[in-house]
Amino acid sequence: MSTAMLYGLCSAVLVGLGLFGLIVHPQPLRKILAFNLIGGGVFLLFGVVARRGAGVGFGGDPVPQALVITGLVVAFAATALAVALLLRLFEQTGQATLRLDG
Amino acid sequence: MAFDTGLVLLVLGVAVWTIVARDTFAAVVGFVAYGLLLALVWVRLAAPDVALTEAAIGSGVTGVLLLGASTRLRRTETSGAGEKPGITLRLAAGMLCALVSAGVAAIVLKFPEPAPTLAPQTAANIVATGLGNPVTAVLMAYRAIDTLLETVVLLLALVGIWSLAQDRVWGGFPGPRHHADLEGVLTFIAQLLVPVGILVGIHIFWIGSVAPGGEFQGATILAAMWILAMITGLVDAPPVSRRWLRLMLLAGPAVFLAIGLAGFAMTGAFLAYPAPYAKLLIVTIEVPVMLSIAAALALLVAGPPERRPQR
Amino acid sequence: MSFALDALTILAVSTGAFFFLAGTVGLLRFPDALSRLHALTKADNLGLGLVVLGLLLQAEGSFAALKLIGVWLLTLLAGATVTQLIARTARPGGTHE
Amino acid sequence: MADFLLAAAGFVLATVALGLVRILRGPSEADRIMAAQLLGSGGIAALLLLAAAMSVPAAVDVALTLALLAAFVSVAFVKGFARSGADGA
Repeated sequence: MSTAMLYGLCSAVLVGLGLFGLIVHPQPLRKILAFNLIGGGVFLLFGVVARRGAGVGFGGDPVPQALVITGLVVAFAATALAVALLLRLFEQTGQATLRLDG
Repeated sequence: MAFDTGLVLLVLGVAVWTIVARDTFAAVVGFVAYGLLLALVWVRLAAPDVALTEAAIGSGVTGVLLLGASTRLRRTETSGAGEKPGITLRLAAGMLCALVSAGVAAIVLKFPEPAPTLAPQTAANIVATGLGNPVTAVLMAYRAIDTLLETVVLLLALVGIWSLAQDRVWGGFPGPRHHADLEGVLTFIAQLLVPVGILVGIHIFWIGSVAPGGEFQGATILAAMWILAMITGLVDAPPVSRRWLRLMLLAGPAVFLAIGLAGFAMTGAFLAYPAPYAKLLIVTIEVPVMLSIAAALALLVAGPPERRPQR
Repeated sequence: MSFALDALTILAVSTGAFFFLAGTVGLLRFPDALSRLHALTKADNLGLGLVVLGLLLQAEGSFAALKLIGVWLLTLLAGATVTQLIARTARPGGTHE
Repeated sequence: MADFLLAAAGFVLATVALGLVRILRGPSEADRIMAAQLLGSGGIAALLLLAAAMSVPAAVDVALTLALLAAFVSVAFVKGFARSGADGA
């Protein structure tokens, strides 16, 4: 098994783990954390695709690498918006929960 | 290979910790460690540009954002206990997620041979951009439209956050006012760190045209230094209605768009650079884009306005 | 000459790695937070310092060397910040300023 | 030489990973932060060693960024700590 493949399998586990956290954690902040964990796994998959595309003197295919850089920044923007919404919810209701009856 | 196996196990261990930790604060500590280890992984995958971005955004700035949220929400920590899903649901979720993981793993194992790649095309066209770093060339030329849209996405997220402000503080100062540390140690550290960090940020930006680095990485470091100055009370966050701030946020996308439109006149296509001026135009775009991204990132962390504007 | 430099690098890096080991053992075995902090700062300052020293001997050019030293100094600064935190929380009387 | 440096990177990473047990055991949050701090400096040392072992000079820039951001995150830790402590008092 190649090194790239090893990291590919790692990304598969990370996606599953993050998804699990996203489903079972009741607290929204933990869901945001888990979502970022999934993001890390997906980006890693891109990194593996890039690594496998190494050639002509490049260590990896620069196109997926560039996409990951864009993705990381957008993921951060989404996280910041989610956190702001959560803090506003807390400010408004005194709770940080997604329960409808709360 | 032994090194990589160990690194993978470590990444997975920290990821498990982030999910199972009882305390949110501890989970955030785990997440920061996760980002740090992923930066190592990116170096192993021969992607130092991504490693820089991961170290700066994925670990550092996201970590500080989540850390701030977890301290603010600390009192709600125990209230969620009753909502924990039952064992059946957790088991079902575990099985579903194992299935998803197995699916992704199957895709990884069935990747086509030889691997599809755009590296030769990038190598063939990089000369025309005048850049030495293929990733920057892709970001600024081949996929420039992505980069342009991304700067807009950051602004949209910022508008979204600002719109969460209450009416009475509309246009005011974001976040709480931090006061300089009485004992002076943190203030001293920040005073040392901020100028060094600004130098490092500019360095990372500047080498981005020939070596790993670039405007995103540089901008994140600059943003981190601004946030540092804010949370240690060295400077206050500006009221979001300030004109210079709005101009700074808009400058990057505006210049990018203007040069993109000028591409129609010069070469007949959007975001096409005439070859002799390609590098000059790219640098002209990159400088304001970096400043805009840095401002946007810092303000995304600072959050919605919470204090009334003075005037 | 290059052989002697390589030998010195191996010596410094090995000693640095040993300090990381010592720091970890201290972090796990020492009974209270303050002595754990003591173990940690040794690993941080000396472990990384020796690794940097070893790599300095292999550095190509003065700018690369400068960056290596910069990394070490920044880590020292981070360590100082954490030390400040522990001093606040572990000190009798708690977190009051 | 490259093999030795890679092995050293692996060794440092493995030892600081052991220290992560402290994150699991705690008991105080200060202990958890100390373990994270150790992982930080160990990770930075591993990056520097990787940079030399794999001949990727850019990895030194990654280490520089990490060191800078680690200092930044620790200041935020301390500030957040002081605030939550003040809330509780």
